[in-house]
Amino acid sequence: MLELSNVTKAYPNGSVALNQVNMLVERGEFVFVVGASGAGKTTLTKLLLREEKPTSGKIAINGKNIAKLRPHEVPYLRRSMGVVFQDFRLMPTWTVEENVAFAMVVVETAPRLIRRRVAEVLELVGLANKHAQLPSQLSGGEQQRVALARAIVNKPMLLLADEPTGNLDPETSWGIVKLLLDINSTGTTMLMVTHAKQIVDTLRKRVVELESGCLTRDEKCGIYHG
Amino acid sequence: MLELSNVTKAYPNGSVALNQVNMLVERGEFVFVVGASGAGKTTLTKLLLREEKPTSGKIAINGKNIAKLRPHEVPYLRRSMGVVFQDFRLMPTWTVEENVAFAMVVVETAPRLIRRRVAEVLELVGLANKHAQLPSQLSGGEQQRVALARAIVNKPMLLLADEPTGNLDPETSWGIVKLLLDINSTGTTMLMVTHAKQIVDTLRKRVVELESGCLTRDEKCGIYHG
Amino acid sequence: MVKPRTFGYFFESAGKSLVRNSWMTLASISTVAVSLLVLGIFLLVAVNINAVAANVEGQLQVTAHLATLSAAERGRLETEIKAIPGVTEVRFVPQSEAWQRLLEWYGDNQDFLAGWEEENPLRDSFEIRADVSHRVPEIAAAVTVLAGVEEVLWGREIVEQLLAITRMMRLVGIGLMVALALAALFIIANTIRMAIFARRREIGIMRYIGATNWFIRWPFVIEGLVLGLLGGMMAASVLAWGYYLAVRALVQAIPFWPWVQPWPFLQQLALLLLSIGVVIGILGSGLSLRRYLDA
Amino acid sequence: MVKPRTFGYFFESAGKSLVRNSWMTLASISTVAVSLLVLGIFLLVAVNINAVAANVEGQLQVTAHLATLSAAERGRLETEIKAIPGVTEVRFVPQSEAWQRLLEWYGDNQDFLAGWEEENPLRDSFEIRADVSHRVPEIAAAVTVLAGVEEVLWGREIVEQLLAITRMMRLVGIGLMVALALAALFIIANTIRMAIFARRREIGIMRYIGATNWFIRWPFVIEGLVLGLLGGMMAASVLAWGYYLAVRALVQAIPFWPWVQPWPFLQQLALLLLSIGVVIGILGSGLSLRRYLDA
Ligand SMILES: Nc1ncnc2c1ncn2[C@@H]1O[C@H](COP(=O)(O)OP(=O)(O)OP(=O)(O)O)[C@@H](O)[C@H]1O
Ligand SMILES: Nc1ncnc2c1ncn2[C@@H]1O[C@H](COP(=O)(O)OP(=O)(O)OP(=O)(O)O)[C@@H](O)[C@H]1O
Ligand SMILES: [Mg+2]
Ligand SMILES: [Mg+2]
Repeated sequence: MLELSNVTKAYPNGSVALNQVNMLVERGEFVFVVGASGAGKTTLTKLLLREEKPTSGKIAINGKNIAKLRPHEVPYLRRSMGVVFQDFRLMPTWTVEENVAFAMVVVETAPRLIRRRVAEVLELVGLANKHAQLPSQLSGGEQQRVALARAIVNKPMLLLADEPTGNLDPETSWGIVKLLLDINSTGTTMLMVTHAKQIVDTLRKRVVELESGCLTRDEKCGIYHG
Repeated sequence: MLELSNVTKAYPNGSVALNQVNMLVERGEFVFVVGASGAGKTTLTKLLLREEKPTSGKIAINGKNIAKLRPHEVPYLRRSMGVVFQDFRLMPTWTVEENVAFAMVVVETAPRLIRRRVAEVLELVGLANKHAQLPSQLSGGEQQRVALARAIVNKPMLLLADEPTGNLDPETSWGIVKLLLDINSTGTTMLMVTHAKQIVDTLRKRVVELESGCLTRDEKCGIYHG
Repeated sequence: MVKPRTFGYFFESAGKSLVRNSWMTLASISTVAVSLLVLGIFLLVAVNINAVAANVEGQLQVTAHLATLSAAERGRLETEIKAIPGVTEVRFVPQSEAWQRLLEWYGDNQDFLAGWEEENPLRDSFEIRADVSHRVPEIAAAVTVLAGVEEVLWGREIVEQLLAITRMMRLVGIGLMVALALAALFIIANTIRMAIFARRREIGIMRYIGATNWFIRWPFVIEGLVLGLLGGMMAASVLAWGYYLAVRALVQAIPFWPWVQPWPFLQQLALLLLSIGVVIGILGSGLSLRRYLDA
Repeated sequence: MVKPRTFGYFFESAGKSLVRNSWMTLASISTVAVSLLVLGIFLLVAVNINAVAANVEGQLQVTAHLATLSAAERGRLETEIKAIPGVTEVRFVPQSEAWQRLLEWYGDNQDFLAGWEEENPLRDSFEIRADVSHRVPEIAAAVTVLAGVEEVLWGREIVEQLLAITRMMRLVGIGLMVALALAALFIIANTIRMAIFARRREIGIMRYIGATNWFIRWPFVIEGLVLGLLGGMMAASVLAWGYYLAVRALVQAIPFWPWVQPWPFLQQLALLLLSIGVVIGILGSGLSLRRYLDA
């Protein structure tokens, strides 16, 4: 499903965010990516989304080398994933509903289906009553849940979630994690970057740890360490 | 130091973020503000900063009703506080150093002193080697620490920190919390909004809990509950 | 290829964006309108100046004084003159008519002419007009050598000065129009670029959600079209209304001036401004987007 | 009141911002430059047209044909004419000079005048000039009633038409300049507003950090000044260079035209454009900020 071979990413200013990372994720796996602040976790998701290109190494998704994609093929790669960005990336002038719907509009779903599915997903993340508000009228945690709703609305085959519970209280966090587990159980491969020790330690899923850009740990049924 | 009497905040769209909140914070206290996502924690800090005005009720800082401040007095109120915003609010075209220095430039500190103090604070938050980078070249946690550095650089008498460890791994979080405790011990009053159960439960400081805008709990030596 | 119904979304999205970024929309539309208005005003002035130049030039003529000729000889001569390339009109002026004109010309001072009435020192002549004024000199030269022509008068100096002036007026006018048109294009395109620049983050977000370049571009192109159309319409209406009033006032003030009538000229001008607005609106936004697209 | 050294910071901050937002800076400067350039070009044209109008009007005169007068009577009459309000110049033209002029006028066709040489039917005359051309009619009326004046010629119809035309040229010219100046002001101010709009979030951040309104405003005002200055300089240099070359070419092409010489006129024009740029730059950014300031 997902394969990184000797992936290195050095940003133009010289900082090396990822260093010779190798990693293989099977279809349907649930992987926690952990590591200190600045370890390279977000960079990893950016590479998978082809927001950045690796300096060296190869990234294959479903056997396809995404570094070799032509510009016009990139949107189709992105549509096959759902992403919760660390900085949310919501459209500031669009309502919650419109933000979530956009992921479906892009793949040209019928408007009737969009309406139904968006309402359903907003219900799941607990924002049904905020559907007509603008992101600036939401709390931090609510914005994060909108970003999550947009990421899952298309039932993507790969879900990248960059600290999806960073702005959420423990209780709401658990609700979201249960949602992610449900989605994972329907076959979606899940890559979740997180600092939530409690969640990682409780779920005992596969854990990948980055330290200053190097992959230092990769355990089935791992814990957060710390 | 800080007194809220019957403070209610209803946003123009009708959502009531705070409802008849009463609260008294003494000089030098360390207060955790906890509560579910959307409970009104950020709204509370916005009111203290006079980013928003309360719909009703009175907010006094050092005995002064801040709702009555005239526009030209507001900057001086803000200078007396340090704020870590939940969305960081860093200047995108300024380097880390310039962002932190700005809080000192505003109060017209001598450039020599600024340079020394900024270097010192960046060292404290662990970003000394990133001083010349732009916010867009930092990881989420690094941006959060820049925001923190800017908030403490002037040794404010009141520090408002809105989830200052939301994007940080537990280890880095603890480093930051120790820093905040140090600052608090020099007399700075501290209001920290957080979802970090572990930190709250370990420190056993005063805990204020909000639930849908109402203050439901205010304990000395409290724990997170949740 | 997008599905047809997605175009509905593009229009809806463009409309929402225009309304929600209303401040930017107003700023852009007013810049488009002001630029096109200035362009239109100067086009009006240029067209009127051109009309004056054409009017002046149209009055230039070559006068050929004739020897005493028989009617047949005169007819042959007239045919010969008409055969000269560029000659459009040949009018015979008998000496009696020339005398009448002289009397009119002197008006109240006819006593100067006293004593001449009987013998009329003037000759018959042909007045010859050219299709384009700058051919007047060559026509004069061609007429001079014809048999039966005693003398050719065409005011070499005056004609040459006038032609120099009208040519200069046209050159300067065209130069100014081109400069102004380029300036208007530049300013409008620049404004649209700035409006898009202010939304570059949003464009990035759309890309990361998997929108194709054309999917992002369409609503912007439609917005550009609407901006250009509305701006052009504002400019055209102000211009049409203003020129209509202006001509009404000016015709009274200077009746002998060859004012260009509002219709159908204003209609063409309005169409021109609208087209410019729409074309730059579309191209400006379509092209400015490129910086923010591609992977 | 800020400390003096803080001004150093304002300049530094403005400079950095201009460089870091280089795209926006270029877009703004070029809009300022293009707008002022257009304004300048049309000012040049307007000034030249005005010079032509003045030149034409300056040649208007009233000719008073005299009865046969003694030198003393003529002297008295000249004094009386000079006393008429608006008269600036009175020149005596004896009948011999008038005859010479007639000969020149007829040029090659002098045979028409044959036989008149001996008796010279022309009279002595005064040629009278006015300080402002529109007083020509009233001066003519005043001269007519003086003793010793037989007849006054001033080409009522021609003069009135000419005056109507030059007045119209001036009116249209001033109208266009005002319209263009307003358009330029509007476009420049609008551009600066858009540039500030794109940075409204940053302004909010500064406010939340405790910056006073003036603390935020100063760097923007300095930026506005620099934008206006650079844009104005670009416009002024292109204009000066272009006009210098243009006049050189035009003087050769149409030597008899009263071209306005480049110096010192261009200097004043450059100063004007620079001032406009600087003033709108400062005011535009200073005022646009207001929307984003205050608590
Ligand atoms: N655009 C960039 N240009 C230069 N350096 C960058 C850029 N983005 C990230 N970095 C650097 O690369 C390193 C890894 O960044 P990354 O965002 O991947 O960290 P992270 O693991 O997501 O951290 P966090 O938990 O704080 O979000 C950091 O040291 C950061 O400063
Ligand atoms: N500008 C606004 N306009 C309208 N409603 C708002 C606005 N800002 C916040 N709200 C609403 O007010 C409530 C409280 O928001 P607030 O940001 O204070 O929550 P919070 O406690 O900080 O939550 P979180 O932990 O998710 O950051 C939320 O329901 C939110 O939707
Ligand atoms: Mg990150
Ligand atoms: Mg909050």
